[in-house]
Amino acid sequence: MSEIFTIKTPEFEGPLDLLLSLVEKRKLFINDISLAKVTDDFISHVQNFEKLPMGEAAKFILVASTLLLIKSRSLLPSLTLFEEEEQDMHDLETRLKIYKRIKDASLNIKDLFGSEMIFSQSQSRPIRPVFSPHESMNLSSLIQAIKDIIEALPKKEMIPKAVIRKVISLEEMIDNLTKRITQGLKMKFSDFSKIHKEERVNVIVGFLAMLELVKQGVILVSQNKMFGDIDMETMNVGVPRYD
Amino acid sequence: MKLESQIEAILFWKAEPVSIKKLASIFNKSENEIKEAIRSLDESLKGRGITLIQWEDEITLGTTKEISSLIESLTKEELNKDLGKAGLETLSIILYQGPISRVNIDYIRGVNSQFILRNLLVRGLIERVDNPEDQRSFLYKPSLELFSYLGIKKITDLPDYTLINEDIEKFRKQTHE
Amino acid sequence: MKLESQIEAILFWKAEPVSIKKLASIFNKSENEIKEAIRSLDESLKGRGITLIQWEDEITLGTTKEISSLIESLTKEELNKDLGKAGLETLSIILYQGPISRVNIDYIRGVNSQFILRNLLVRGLIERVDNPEDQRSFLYKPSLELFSYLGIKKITDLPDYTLINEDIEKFRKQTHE
Repeated sequence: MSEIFTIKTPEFEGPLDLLLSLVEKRKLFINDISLAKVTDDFISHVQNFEKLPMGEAAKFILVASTLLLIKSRSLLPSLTLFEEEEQDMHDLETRLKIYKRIKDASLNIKDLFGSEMIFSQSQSRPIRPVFSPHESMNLSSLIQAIKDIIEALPKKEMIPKAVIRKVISLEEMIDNLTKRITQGLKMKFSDFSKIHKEERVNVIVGFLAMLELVKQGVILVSQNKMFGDIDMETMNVGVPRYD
Repeated sequence: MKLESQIEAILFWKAEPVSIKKLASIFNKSENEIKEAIRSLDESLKGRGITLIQWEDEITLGTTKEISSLIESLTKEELNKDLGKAGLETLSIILYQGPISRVNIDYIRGVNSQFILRNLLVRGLIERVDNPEDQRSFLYKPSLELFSYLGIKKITDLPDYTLINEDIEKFRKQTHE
Repeated sequence: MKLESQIEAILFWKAEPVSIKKLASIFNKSENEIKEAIRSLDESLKGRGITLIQWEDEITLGTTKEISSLIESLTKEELNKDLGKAGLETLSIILYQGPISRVNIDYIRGVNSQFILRNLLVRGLIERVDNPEDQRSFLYKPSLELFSYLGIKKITDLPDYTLINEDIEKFRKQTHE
């Protein structure tokens, strides 16, 4: 009866649990560098989760998008981020550190639990009852009480039929981007991300894909001013596009 | 740990009279060794709030005489105290669902009912019977006095008896799927 | 009769957690006088078969843990020692950081803790109290029953209790700089 209400994601209790296990697998300390390193591992794990309840999936995707921010920053240190994004990045690191501390501590709790118990007086010890109902205990208050209990019973969580859309993979994004670029178009990053305006995570995945392409030397990127749009063009095709 | 302290622990935990023979078998000692240890326990408990009560071959722990009048007045006070929402909730579940085990009461309430059950027992509002399905636990049911106090003759006279039990049954089923 | 012995008697008689406030009102003493007496009671119980368990404002009596394996072999009550991963994590958070709100538990775990909290409440390992800062929500704290399961007398008996809390505080501060 004890685990009835728990909805388990495959193997992991949640995104932080997964993330921590990835960092620990590589024997890394928790910081922005290690988080950038495990970003791809994390995303590929999330992509392999077939069915997740809506609420749980959203939590994984949120963490994935923050990881992508961290990775983007590590690839492009001059990258300017919104204050909220900076906060998310710090926050994730802090949460993971706290989570790790608690998880380490929980190993001790596990060892202690039930090993050398302190016992209270037995529940089956004899009782000499004296009938003494309190005036507040009458038929109508008792009926009200049971109705309130029924009202407050937890409802079973409906597992949504719609399986959460997979996060668009980095590869898909790179393909997509390459295709558009080689068509000779010079386009703005904001135009590009409008095509995939579903979730913030897609924008970031797109951004990352772009950074990968830059690294591979396929495209050139220029940003004229801070917070300005990023122009992308292929190195071999030089057909300018005028707005 | 001294034998007298071990005996003290067992008596405290049992909270009912235990025979010297039984103690001898628990500790794998002779009855004389147990008696010896009881004598020194009795000595150690002088001036304390807990005392040894011995009657023929049986012993138990109890509170000292000096404090008995205080405890008596506290008992009276306790019996007249309102048990509040926890008391009403637990009693109503036992009324509609009894005989019912503590595990099932806890499950419906969503919190542990250990202490409130004892309080209801002390007030004679409910009774504890053996659980035919599980030797280790009890079932709880309303006392006859409670029935007559509430003015009901049989359990099905309770308002919405069927409806309420159906609702609870539905909850059980849904969570056990 | 000394106050500490009178408190011992009341704790024995009540056989459930009693608050320092309640004791102060029973004996018509200040809370500080009660706390002082509890400290000497704790001292007097050293080497005895019974021991004092305390969390913040609440105290109760229990057997010493030296005798736990013997009682375990004698008890008929079912002892559920399985916690599971989610239960273990949530209990650890509540032990080291409690009283703590569900929102904050979820924040640390990164998942929804609603059902595991209900489960721990039902088992009596944690308790729910009103959140003084937010009427609509609750705070979760360890129960003395949990202390019994862990064999600890007070929260600081937990391994690295102070160190872990200092670390967590440090991590929190770093983010808000």
